[in-house]
Amino acid sequence: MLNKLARWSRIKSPWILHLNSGACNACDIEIVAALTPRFDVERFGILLKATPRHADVIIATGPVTRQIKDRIIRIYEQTPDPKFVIAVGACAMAGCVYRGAYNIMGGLDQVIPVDMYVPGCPARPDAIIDGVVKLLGKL
Amino acid sequence: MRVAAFLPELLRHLFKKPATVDYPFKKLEVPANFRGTPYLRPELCIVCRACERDCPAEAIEIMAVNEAEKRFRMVIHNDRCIHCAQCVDSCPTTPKAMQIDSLYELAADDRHKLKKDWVYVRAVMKPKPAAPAKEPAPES
Amino acid sequence: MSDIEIVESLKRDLGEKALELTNPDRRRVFLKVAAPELVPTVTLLRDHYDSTHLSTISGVDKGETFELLYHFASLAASITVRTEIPRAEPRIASICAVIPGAVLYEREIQEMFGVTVEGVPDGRRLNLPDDWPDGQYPLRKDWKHVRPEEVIPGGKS
Amino acid sequence: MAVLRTFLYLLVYPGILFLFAYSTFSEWFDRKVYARLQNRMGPTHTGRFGLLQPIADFFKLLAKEDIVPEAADKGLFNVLPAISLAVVSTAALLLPLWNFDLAKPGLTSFSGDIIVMLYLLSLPTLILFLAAWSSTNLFSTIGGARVLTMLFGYEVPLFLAVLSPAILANSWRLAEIAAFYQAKPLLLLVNVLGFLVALIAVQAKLERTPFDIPDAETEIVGGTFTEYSGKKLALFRLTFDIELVVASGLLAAVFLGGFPGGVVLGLILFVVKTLFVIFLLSLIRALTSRIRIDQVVAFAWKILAPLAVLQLLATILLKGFLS
Amino acid sequence: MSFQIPIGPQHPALKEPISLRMTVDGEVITDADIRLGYNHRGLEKLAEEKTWVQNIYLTERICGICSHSHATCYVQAVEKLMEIMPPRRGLYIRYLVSELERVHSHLLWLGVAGHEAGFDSFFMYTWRDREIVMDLLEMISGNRVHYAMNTIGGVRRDIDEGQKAKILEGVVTLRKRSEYYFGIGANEPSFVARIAGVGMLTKQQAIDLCAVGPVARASGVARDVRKEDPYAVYDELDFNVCTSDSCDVLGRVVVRVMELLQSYNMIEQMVKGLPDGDIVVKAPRKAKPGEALSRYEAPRGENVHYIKSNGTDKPERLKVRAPTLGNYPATMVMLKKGFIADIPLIFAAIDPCICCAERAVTLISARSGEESVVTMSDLRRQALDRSKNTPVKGKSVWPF
Ligand code: SF4
Ligand code: SF4
Ligand code: SF4
Ligand code: SF4
Ligand code: SF4
Ligand code: SF4
Ligand code: SF4
Ligand code: SF4
Repeated sequence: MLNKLARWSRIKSPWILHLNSGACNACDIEIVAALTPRFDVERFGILLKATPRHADVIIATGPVTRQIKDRIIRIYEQTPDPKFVIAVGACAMAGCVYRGAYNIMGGLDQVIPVDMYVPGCPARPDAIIDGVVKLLGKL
Repeated sequence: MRVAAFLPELLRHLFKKPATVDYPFKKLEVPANFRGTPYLRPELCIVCRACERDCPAEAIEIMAVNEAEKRFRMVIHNDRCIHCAQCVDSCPTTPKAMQIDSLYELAADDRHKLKKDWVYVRAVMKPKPAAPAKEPAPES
Repeated sequence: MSDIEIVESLKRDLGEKALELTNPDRRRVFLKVAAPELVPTVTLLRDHYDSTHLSTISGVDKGETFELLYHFASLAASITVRTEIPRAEPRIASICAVIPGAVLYEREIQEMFGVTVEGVPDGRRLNLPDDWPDGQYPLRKDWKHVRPEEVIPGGKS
Repeated sequence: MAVLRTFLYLLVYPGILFLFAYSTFSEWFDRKVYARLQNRMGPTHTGRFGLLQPIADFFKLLAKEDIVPEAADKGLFNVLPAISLAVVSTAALLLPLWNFDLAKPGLTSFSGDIIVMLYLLSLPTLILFLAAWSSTNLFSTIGGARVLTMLFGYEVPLFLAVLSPAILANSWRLAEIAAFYQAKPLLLLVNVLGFLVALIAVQAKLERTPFDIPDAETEIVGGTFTEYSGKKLALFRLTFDIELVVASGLLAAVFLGGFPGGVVLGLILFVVKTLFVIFLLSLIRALTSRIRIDQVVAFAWKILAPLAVLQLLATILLKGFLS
Repeated sequence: MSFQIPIGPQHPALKEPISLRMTVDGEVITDADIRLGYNHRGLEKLAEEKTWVQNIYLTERICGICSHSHATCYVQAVEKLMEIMPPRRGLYIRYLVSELERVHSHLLWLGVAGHEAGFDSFFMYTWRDREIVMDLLEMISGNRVHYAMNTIGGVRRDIDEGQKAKILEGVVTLRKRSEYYFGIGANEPSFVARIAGVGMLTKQQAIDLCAVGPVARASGVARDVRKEDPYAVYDELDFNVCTSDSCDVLGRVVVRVMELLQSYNMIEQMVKGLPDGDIVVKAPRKAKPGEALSRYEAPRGENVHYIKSNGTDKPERLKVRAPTLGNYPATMVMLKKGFIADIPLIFAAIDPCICCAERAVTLISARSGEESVVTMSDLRRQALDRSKNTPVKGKSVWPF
């Protein structure tokens, strides 16, 4: 019973933390666009939170630059359990056009575990919503 | 300077239908020439590797499975693809062996699920009306 | 002043010091000077050619030498001042005293090519990560990056 | 019987259960209005019309891991959320909701309860400051300092504005004040200015735009709550929701004539009137941009306080005139 | 009491990673410092290993807001190196997309400025209307952000009559909305109170520090590459360079809104005067040895690409200077003597695209080390020292 309640509330109230690990901005802008009237993810109870302490889902973009790698790990560890990670865009999945550049790690899953991949360059706001919905469906 | 200059606009919208689309329950339409996901029509491919060479994101891989039988394997890594359609532009065959559709909701929980591959026999170059593509025009 | 007039005028003002002066394209002037002449030339451009705006500084690794290009912009033309310094002793004087906005570009050159810019007001680590090893200059041609192997979660690649 | 009654009063209505339900409802209402003003939908898919959204948030936070920063003052850090919740819940009991039977005042209606109420409403702010301080996070500390700075700005205008109707009604008891204005509704018009001042001060007290300075996320991340997570965050959020209800209930009781008519009609009036106040608060939130801390203090002292004093003078003059 | 607060690299005001380090005295900033590098990807080096064609897409992904700017600037330079000239229709379409992109970028920025000031309704409304131009761009190019319209020698997609009509229609709505926002922006007291007189940058400072784009123009420096160095179609178009003399954030808002209106005019001129003909010419795979300097007025200011070719199918050197980079020295000046609450506003007022700036190397100063972080009361220093040494999970010192 309690478990069911917790599961339900978790599905209904995913608060997200947006994390840019060296992306080109486009994916980030599209994430922000998903908050605005046209896509309005608050419909699903999704709120953008400022600190990892309040977040449930980390939505990360970018190929993970060397400089930011440690911070990504730190933020991941700061987020209270249960937590989920969505990698948005080709960068966060596999490094995109930057594959082979000296200053990137080449994708988020090289650094922290990822639960859902959203392809696109940039991923459209609706594709991002689709990714979140699929993640929630998995719970 | 007026106090509460925004007020009329806000109140007007209180009674208007929100601009929100009912997304996951109603799919959005994409424009006609939307750049979605590239796919291969293996029966047309002549394995010239122009797409592989021009792809900016190393998303296309062509491997020889059996050189003698002219069997090849092409993998499109959708996790790397940036949906630029350069591969379509670069493909020298008519009709194009490389094409792009308008799918974009591909989210998956495993990168392997994002790969698509084809194993096929290399198509014979059809006698071309124009000059054979010695130098495939990447920007046309 | 058109770009052709600028070339003529520069020829007069610099004389021998202009090692090379070309006008390859509309509104593009390339001027080559020796490294010690850089600061005086930049001052001249700023004071008499209205080139107060430094667009950027580019560096090119030419093997034996490094080429530095200072791209100025003015209403009349974009003047690029080019100078070469030997790889064995990569040193160049800072132009920050003349153009304060140059500091970032000079630091970029320092970091990426290992060129010492003498007199730059702020010489700390730039864009490269904190754990970047000393003595590695990524934009030098002999510097190569070895890609780490990509591990896709879930095995097989 | 009396015991049962008190028990019901504390636990069901208007006690904990009702308070919980109604405060989550008002958070939903606030979010929904705010979203609709912005041409968005707001919470929609959690329960009918998204009504259960705040409840889902609450339980989600309860079920989450609770991290206590090592550097924090653990005792204070842990206990403060519960205290603040207790404080605002107590304040809620003072609302003249049920027992406004003037002849035999209950436990929670007494002369001077309006003062106690204002005092109780100030406490969460101080607790917030302590909470921020005890988490020893840089952003929290800045947030905490801002909380205190703001407190000195809006508290005086709020007191003046709320007390002037009380002076006119010649009572320090919420139920009596409400009864006074029910008898003479026209006199409510005198207090319009005070109502506006109090509305703005309450907005500041609840730290909502344009006064969301202590937890301005674009400036200082999570502000006072930066280090709070899980259960404690849930309690703090509930505190704020209840505070919203209590503050709007207070305004409704003092400025809008209270909630007469027994349990059922009283409840309906309570809901309508508080929702009206909450709507106005949401409107202010949508209408303005955040102002700077120095501007808040200047605004409070240069505009709000003089206006509140004006209201007070008007009330006193009127009172002399009436008597 | 003076202490330092770190902002970023993960900070809600900045959608991109960057680390600012402010020394503050109470609520007043006394010194400012930037640490870049969180977004540095090593793109200039990578470009040397990619072909001319692949580099179009690489430069496009320097940044996702004015993606077209970098790609166009690059393509302009490569066309010079290859000595080809795109057909006029191709050029018109290319710069039509440029102006549409400027519209999308400025609207985005207006919203962000509102958001930084805590004026979320304004943000929501501008972004809602931005979707109009996003739809137009998607209709023309097939992608909302990375249009991939450019190719060496022209553009990849043509525009038909129906699309032309839709663009004109969209521009009419957008113009109406922009004028309305102008009224709001100039009239909402709490908003104006936040931006007037904030982030001052005098004209002389703007010139000395080589500021570019709207930042320079809001300080009265009429520097606009489109007028100064009219590339491609810009000498055929009728437009003004918008400037403001107020030198503060308000001026930057005003300049951007006026530029929006100019862009609408240019879009209409280009759509109506779209010439007939091809949209692309065939380009060789290799460029002759040589060098080219290309300048382009991106939404945020002057964008510079310098390309050296060695005769192969790959560039010898590709140097990119993004506008935001050019504005950092000016930003540091603006931040000093401001309030903490103004940091995001001032910073957002240059409309930073950190990703761009970082592909080029820069920073004003490193986060030189935590030792100097605190110079406050003893108590606070102890508290911070304590938290500095705590393990990751219980870390209480922000930022991560
Ligand atoms: S996936 Fe594409 S759009 Fe997204 S951040 Fe990477 S390069 Fe930019
Ligand atoms: S010449 Fe053209 S068609 Fe033939 S293999 Fe090469 S690229 Fe392919
Ligand atoms: S669409 Fe672009 S990235 Fe994707 S496979 Fe084709 S060329 Fe490569
Ligand atoms: S370019 Fe076309 S024909 Fe050539 S390998 Fe690719 S898909 Fe096949
Ligand atoms: S526009 Fe501003 S806030 Fe948005 S991502 Fe870029 S820098 Fe960040
Ligand atoms: S300036 Fe900004 S928007 Fe433009 S390309 Fe660069 S990062 Fe993108
Ligand atoms: S940094 Fe400058 S050039 Fe780069 S995207 Fe941002 S605004 Fe554009
Ligand atoms: S600084 Fe940026 S542009 Fe320069 S080499 Fe590094 S990544 Fe490339």
